[in-house]
Amino acid sequence: MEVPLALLIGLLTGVATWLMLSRNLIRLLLGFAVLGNAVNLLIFTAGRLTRDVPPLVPLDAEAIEGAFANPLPQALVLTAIVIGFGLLAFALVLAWQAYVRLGTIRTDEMREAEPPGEVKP
Amino acid sequence: MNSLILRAATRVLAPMMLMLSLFLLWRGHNLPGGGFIGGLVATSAIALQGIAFGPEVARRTLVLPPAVLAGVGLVVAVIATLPAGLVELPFFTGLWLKLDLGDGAILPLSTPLLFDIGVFLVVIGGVCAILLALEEDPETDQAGEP
Amino acid sequence: MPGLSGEGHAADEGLEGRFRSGRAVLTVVLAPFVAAGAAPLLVRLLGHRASFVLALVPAASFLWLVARTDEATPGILESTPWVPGLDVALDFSLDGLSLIFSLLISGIGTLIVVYAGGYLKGHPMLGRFFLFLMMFMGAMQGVVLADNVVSLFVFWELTSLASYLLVGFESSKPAARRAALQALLITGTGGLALLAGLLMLANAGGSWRISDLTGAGSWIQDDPLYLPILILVVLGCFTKSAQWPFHSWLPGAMQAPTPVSAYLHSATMVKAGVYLLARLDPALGGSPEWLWILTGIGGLTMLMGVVFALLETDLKLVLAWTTVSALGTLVFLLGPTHEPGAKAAMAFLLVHALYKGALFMAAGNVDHEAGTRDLTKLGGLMRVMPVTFATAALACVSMAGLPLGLGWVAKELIGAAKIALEDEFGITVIAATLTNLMLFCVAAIVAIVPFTGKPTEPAEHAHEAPWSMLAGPVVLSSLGLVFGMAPNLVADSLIAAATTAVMGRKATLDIVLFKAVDWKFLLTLATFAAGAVLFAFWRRSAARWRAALNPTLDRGPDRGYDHAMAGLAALATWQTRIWQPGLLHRYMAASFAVVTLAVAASLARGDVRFNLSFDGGRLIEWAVFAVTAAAGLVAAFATTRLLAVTALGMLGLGVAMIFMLFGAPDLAITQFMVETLVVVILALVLIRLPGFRLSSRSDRPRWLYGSISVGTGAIVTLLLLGVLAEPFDPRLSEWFGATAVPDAFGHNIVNVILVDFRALDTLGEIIVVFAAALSALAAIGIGARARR
Amino acid sequence: MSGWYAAAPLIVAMTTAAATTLAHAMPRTQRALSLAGAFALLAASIALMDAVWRGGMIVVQSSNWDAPFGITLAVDTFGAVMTLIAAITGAACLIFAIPEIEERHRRAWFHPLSHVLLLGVCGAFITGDLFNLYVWFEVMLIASFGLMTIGGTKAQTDGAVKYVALNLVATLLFLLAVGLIYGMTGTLNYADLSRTIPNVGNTGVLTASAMLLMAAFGMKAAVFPLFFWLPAAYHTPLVSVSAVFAGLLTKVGVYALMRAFTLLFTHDVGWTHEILLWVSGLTMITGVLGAAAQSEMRRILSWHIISQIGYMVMGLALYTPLAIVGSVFYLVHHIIVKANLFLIAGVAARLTGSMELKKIGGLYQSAPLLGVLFFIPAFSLAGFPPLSGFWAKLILVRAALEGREWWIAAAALVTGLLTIYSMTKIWGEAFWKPHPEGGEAAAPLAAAPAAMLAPIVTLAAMTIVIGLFAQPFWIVAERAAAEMLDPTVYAAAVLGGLP
Repeated sequence: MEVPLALLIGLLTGVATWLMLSRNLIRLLLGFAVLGNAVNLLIFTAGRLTRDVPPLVPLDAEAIEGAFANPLPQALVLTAIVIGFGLLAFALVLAWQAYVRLGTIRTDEMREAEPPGEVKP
Repeated sequence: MNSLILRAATRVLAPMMLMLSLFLLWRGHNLPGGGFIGGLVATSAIALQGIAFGPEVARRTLVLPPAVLAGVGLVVAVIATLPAGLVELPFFTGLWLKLDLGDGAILPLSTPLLFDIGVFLVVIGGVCAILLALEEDPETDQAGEP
Repeated sequence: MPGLSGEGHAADEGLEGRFRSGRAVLTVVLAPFVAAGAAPLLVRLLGHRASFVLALVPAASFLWLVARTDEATPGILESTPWVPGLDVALDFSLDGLSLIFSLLISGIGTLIVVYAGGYLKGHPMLGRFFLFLMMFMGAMQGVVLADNVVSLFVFWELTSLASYLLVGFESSKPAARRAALQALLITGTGGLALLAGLLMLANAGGSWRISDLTGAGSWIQDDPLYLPILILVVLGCFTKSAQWPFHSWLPGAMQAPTPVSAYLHSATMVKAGVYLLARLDPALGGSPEWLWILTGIGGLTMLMGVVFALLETDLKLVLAWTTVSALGTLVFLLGPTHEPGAKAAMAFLLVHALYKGALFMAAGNVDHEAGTRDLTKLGGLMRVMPVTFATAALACVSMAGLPLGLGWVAKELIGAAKIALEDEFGITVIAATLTNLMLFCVAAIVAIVPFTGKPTEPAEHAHEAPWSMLAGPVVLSSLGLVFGMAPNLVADSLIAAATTAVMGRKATLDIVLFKAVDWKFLLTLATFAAGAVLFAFWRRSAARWRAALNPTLDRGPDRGYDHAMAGLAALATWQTRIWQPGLLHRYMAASFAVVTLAVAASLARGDVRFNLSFDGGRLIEWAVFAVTAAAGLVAAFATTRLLAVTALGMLGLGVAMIFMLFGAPDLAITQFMVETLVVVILALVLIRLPGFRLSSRSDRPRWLYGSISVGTGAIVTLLLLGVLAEPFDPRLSEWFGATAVPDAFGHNIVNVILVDFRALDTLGEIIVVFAAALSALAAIGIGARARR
Repeated sequence: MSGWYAAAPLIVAMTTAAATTLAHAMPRTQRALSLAGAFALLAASIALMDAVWRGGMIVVQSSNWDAPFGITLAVDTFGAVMTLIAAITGAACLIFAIPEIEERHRRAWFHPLSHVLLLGVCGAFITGDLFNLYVWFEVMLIASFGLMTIGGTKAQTDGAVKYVALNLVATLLFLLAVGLIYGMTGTLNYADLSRTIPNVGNTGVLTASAMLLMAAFGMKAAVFPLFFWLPAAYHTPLVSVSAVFAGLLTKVGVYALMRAFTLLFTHDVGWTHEILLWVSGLTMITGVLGAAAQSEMRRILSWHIISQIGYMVMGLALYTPLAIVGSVFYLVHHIIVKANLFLIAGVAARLTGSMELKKIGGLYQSAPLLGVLFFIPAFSLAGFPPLSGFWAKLILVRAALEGREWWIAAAALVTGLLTIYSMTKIWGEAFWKPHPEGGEAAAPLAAAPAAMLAPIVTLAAMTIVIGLFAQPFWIVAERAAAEMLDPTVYAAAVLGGLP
């Protein structure tokens, strides 16, 4: 199922890009969330898919008999999920604060740091 | 949300979820679970409390301010990296102390477990800090400049 | 490090033998820097009298140098390591050429320091002034004594920097600030060209020592890089020595206090370019390019400078323009690379430094005591300022080239040089003669106009300057007279020695003060006469000339500088508007587009195989994929918040299911929990943002953003399929499976990785969670809440 | 046991972050802990530098699992130098912050976040594992998000939105690249990667993944055309925050680029490094022109970060021993100088009331010592001899000329000239020009707290020392470059006898 999954990841990436190009900050952050999911899936897939058993050694054994799912990408993705969550949570709070302070969530109306037309020699 | 049902359910659910989170933490080394998942379950319990009874109640459950709780967790996690130095092993090396409780039952105490407890606390403290800040009344806490 | 050691050193073994390990020349260079550091303190302690203490430093150097005149012809070489890794050493060489410059720097420097003490007496920033001035003095000594391309450049740039600070000394005047910047930018431009040129030269020659580069003959002219090197070096020298069209900064630099004008902008710094041309003459000179560039630009500058001098009313500017002219003359004389030219250049260098230094100081006295230096307002100062008048008149004798002054000697030598050049450039003789004629006129103006006639209003309040301000002009102008009458005092020891260094072979000088009444002598007399006539005309109609000529002739390059500055600002603003419009969506679009294109282009750079194998799959898998894809599409095009949040939740759930289906229960649980929390937080945030729809209507240009999105998605799919075509290396996974239980005592391999094998990642991860919480609190500004 | 030298900076920074959190309710204790932590970090990084210098590369297999299975901490000369310089910058900016930050800033977790930031920076320099690098990048990033917003002005919020949004993209690009590279090689350890990457058959995909990594690091380093986030945000936060950002954050990106494109991806230098060369030239020119268009001190300085990043990338792109030395030297010089310039801008604004050049002036009269302190880093930045920046530029220009890359040498020189233009603009306006509101409007230097001046003086002194006594620094940079250019030594040190 790698090929369909690759296509799905591509689709999600495209969708996320589209969202991130939005002038609406909330849509942008939705895009980040979607892209995060796409990238996590990609790492997971890049470690090769398997329908074999999960990487849990039976409690009475020293090692798993036969093939098992690749545990390393799982650990990486787990870390990435958490980090992505931390970043997203902060970004959402920031979006709220942007609304409180600037009165808008549209990024093309946020012109405080680089005011339009003020670039003069 | 002042739903009676929610409050009643929370009264039962929250303690159970907290117990569950400890269980997940404990078994994580051998079965699905671990400090992070456990922490998230505990966080959900506290978030639920916050929604049902208000953030103040949730803060009381946490005892410490959430950010400080996360700091405590970080201290615990950092401490777990150090004992290896006492026995001249590299940074973060896992050390195991298997306590024989009699009857063949063995209680394995280890720095990885200590570390996982740190993870557990940081997750609870950190995520609760954000959630509770968001649950609080937005009108009263605009401390920043206009 | 390959290529860093100078193999060229071995090429000239005779040179090595001359190196001394002493530190004497180094001391000459560094002592002024030490004095510079002490200057503010000295001024605080002694007031303007600090100048006498500070003047001891150049005076001592001067005396030491005078004592070394005999050794200078073979040359003294010194080397002190500095950054050996880069082949940079404080190499110094004292030969005839350095000696004449170094003597001027220390000798005139002594007088200038004393003069400045009088001129700026009581100035609140006198300490700073001496700091900059002494720093300049050391730097200038470094330029003319350095024997290493990099250390030469170091000192070269330091002189520009000191000049910047000194020109802008009266910093509250906008004109001073503009002039300082102009000088810095023009000489800075040339400096960077020079650096490139010197590095290329050193690279081609295989040595960073100038004496190696110049001692090996004109080998460099066969190098394909000769012309670029020549142009770069010449650019550096021309900007520094104010050659057309880079001259405009020099008149501007007259904003500096007069001691600075006298010292930096006539006697020493502006001659650094001339010095370097002379220094590199043995290596670079002798080619047709060298001849054309130097003679052409030098001649043009020489003529232009003196014409503009005639049109000025400000005494200092008159002198400044004649300095430009003199610099042009020096460059002009170095062009032909023959002995008469070099001799004439060295003689004229000495003459000019003496009379121009004296004249500037005299002009400073006039300005200081009469309160103005406007020629139209000055007159009759002779009686109140007799000594100043005498020095100015004496200096002008040299300037005009009249007999008895040293100028006469220089003029004879220039005449000889011109004749040697005549076959190739008849026109230059005419240019040089014209310059002489006009220079005579300018000399007359400077010596006569302010001092004679009826005393004007400023003259009535004026009185003679204090002795500290008279010492300098008196000494310099008298020296001009002494050397003029007894030229053999300097002929061998200075001029011939310097010529020897420039030409790379022994040169001698036979000066005959008066040869015979031949046509050359008659021509000279005719020039004087024509100059006198010109002066008479000037007295009557200078105002009309100025009115007529200034608008047409004046200062093209100066306006060019303004245009260049405005153009730079316009270009900067234009490009910044393009790159940095302040709109996040454009930044995003550019970033995604650039990355996608770069990655796509790279895919074409090598072998690419894709994994297109397909195993059918289970129904449940297809269903989960379809739901996830659908959720993604809905999230992208949802217009209500509820729908978008739900879609995001579904998407997360779908991803969790995929993890579950392919053997990752821990991931699935985590993903599920996290996604729930994301939805909760999202909902809590959205509640606080009333009245906003998730409209995408304004997200234009749609076709462009759409294609960026499709492109990004396609690239990611292709990359992943490419990765999957590569055989997988399972070393790590197998090791984890085999080690988890026996060595790490855990059965959940993923958890063992997280808390043991790669525990450091997890530590970082929880720190992210921890800091995310603090950062969120910081953003809300409710960090105080933690007290409760 | 020497391995603990490598872990010590991380342990110190983590402990300080945690301790300052716990002491949050006790302002004086928190401040003392924060400063103590900063100096402890400095001490740890000095010890690390010393150990590396004397004993060669330090390798720790964290948790005692052999490479490439666990996470390796590997510190060579380059890593140790960067750690040391990060600790110096961190300490300087934290001292400066003491009088700058107000109680509400402190309450907004300034101290813990600062130490988390330093932790992330040091972690990135110390680690020897690609995914672990990602983690440290995120640690640094999330802390920078928080620090960016402390104070909460409108401009800051706007700047933070752009900063956050674009950095989130960079983060995911990085993660994407890590996933792809792992999928092709099956490993994450630098040393292991440097051995396995040449065996990858799908070279187009490999190069494309490298390009993705280059884009991710390039975005962090703020190279053309991915620098948008930097000028949008760097002029908005607290001065001490912007100074530490200006000094360190982009340089972590440069560090990562240098690691990745000396140790890992050298399979197609004709493509990757040629792109880097173009990028570096355009970065220099666009950055310096951007600065020329500004009239606010920190915005000018921010654009100059970009142009200076161009120089560092240029050395990497030229990829000769001399050029790499130039990059290392440039990094060290630049961090010190740029952090200092931001601090000085902060003091200048404090004395005159604004960062806007049009609104200020008169410092030359009122605070001449500040003039000296500004002049040193400003003209060092512009590459004036004999200050530190001169040597950095000299090495790079020489490397370019020796490599016959004429246009990049020309770009480097022109950029130097335009840097002079900008620095003299600040000098002319803020110092020379009289204050537009009259004589008394600019306060004397004594009005600035000593805690603000001490770090400025120290950093300026370092600039002079590097300039006048460049040889020891050259030796260090040369050794760092030599190690970087020989990946087999790195690989052998980490992997030992493994094939």
